[in-house]
Amino acid sequence: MFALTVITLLIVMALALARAYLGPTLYDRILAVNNFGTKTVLLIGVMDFLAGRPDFLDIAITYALINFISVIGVLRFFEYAGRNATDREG
Amino acid sequence: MEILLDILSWIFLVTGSFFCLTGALGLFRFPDFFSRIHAASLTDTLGASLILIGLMFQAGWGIVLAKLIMILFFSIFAGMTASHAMAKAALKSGLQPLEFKGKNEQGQEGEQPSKP
Amino acid sequence: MKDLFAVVMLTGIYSLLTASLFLDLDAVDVAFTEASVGAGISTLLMLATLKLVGRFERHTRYKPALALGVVLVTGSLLVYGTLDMPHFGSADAPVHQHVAPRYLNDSMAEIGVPNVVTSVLASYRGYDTLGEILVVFTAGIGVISLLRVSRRTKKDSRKKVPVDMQQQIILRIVAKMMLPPILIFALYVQFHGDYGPGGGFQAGVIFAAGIILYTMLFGLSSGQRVFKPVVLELLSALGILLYAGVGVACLLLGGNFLEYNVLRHDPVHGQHLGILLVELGVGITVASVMITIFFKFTWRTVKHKYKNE
Amino acid sequence: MNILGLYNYWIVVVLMMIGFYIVIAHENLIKKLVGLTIFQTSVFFFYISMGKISGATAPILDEKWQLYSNPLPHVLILTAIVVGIATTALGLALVVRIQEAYGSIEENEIQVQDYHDRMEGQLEAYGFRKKHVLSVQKLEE
Repeated sequence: MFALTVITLLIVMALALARAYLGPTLYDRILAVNNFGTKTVLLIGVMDFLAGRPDFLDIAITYALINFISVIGVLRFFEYAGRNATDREG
Repeated sequence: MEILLDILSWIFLVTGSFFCLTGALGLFRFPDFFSRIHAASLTDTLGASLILIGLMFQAGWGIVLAKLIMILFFSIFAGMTASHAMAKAALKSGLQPLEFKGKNEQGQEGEQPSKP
Repeated sequence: MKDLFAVVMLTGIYSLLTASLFLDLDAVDVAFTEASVGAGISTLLMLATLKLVGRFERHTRYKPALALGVVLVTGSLLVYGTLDMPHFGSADAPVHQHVAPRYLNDSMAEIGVPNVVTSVLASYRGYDTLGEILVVFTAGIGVISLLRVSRRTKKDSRKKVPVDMQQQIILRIVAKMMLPPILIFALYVQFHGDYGPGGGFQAGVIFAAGIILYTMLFGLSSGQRVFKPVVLELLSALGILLYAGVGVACLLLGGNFLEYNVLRHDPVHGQHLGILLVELGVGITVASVMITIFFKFTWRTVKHKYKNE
Repeated sequence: MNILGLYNYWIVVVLMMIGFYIVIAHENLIKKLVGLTIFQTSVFFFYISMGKISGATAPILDEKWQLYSNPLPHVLILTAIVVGIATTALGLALVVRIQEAYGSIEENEIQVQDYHDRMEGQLEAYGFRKKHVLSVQKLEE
């Protein structure tokens, strides 16, 4: 049961990773990173149950609390990057 | 009782995984940022909460259940807010949804852009 | 990849993966540290740097052949070196024969703390941790002296709320609601570190992440009103002073340096008190150093923006 | 002897070599720092995977469990991560200062500038005036 969920989550994370790599805009990448972060919260939670010691959920709480800090960071440092929000190449 | 809890857990975990998977497929396959954020955020909120509820059935009464509820609460709040902020910032910075882009460029309505 | 922003984002994902892998390898405390550092601080510092130095790499003229050769030769030598190593996960590897059994078997009687990592960190290897915390402190001093702020431009370029954040009302309100739980959670991690995963290092970083969140949303000046730079510098020294002070107190009470047994009549109680104080010192220093570093970087970006305008 | 049981070390070596390659092959200083971070994490993995015992659990004592992984590498790496981020911050601060001083964070451009500065210094020491030095620079280019 937990193993199935873990495998699905890993596939999901792989897809998000591909999106973060492909881009093409700044916001696609940050969306992918945020998505990856929420999946990590779930993965850590399920993995705790899989290992049989579910009292280590503190790590998942940490991510749930401060995961979106990187989104805010991007908005703070890169907003109004203007028309050239799309990558020129790569 | 145990079996009932296990069955409920199964149902929630599997549906949650399914929603997460569809969200990720949308994130990967959809053509532009706004459709991607739609797929990712909508299905993710549902998927994440279903998976966490499925875990709650296994947790039993105690600190673990409380922690799971906290995670559920915070992740829903943070996820929704983050996607809202991202979409708003993207719109502000001049990124336009595909359909509107088509209209602006060609000056007529109803013209659907082709796939990129 | 020419876009350094993408590089930074992928590094963030790498850090998330690293934390999950540490958890899988039973290293709960390490995963916790990586989680708080990776989610809270490292990506932000890199983003701030990118803001200052520009987002795109200028050219990609590599000399890959020589580098690849060196890397391949070194890598194959290292792989050859691993052939004699014990297998992954084997219980009879030499690593597990010497001190680890003592830690695992006797620490409950000697220290009385369920989390063995905490008892080793703060008590058995107290010297080591003191050294590490000094390194953190020194790095903080280095950043302060490298990114020194000139007093003259300070007044006019401070603003209440950053322009980009004035638009994001929902984000600001929700983040404001998240702030107290983050800080309380940091305190929980700090003082619960004896019983579950956690401790001074993690708590310091999480606390710093909370303050950083506040600073990013409400502007540098509001952040600096909460924690004045002078206070931060004093606090970061105070943490180390607390740590070393506990050691000196042990000396004065007739024990060795950092031998907490003498702090109370009962050795186990003494250990408890010593670990609590030492972890508190670690937490204070780490939190204030991280906040200071972030303030310095943000201040540079603000100044940079004004110079450009 | 089954050598497939050593796969954790090989992963570590591959990661380490990726980091090493980034550090020596790229000119951009930020990329070099990222490479350094990857190198660092590979060392973390090396320690943590040595401490793992299969079938064991995390070293937080509990009546229900008998076998625990080795806590010592965890302690070393835990502190190393925080120290690592502090030193990375120091490196980033250096990058910011280099950008301000040289106007570039590409290593080859910085070296060219350093070379010219040194040449100018030597020529001035021999009594050449600034004008000549500038023309020397143009000739080189």
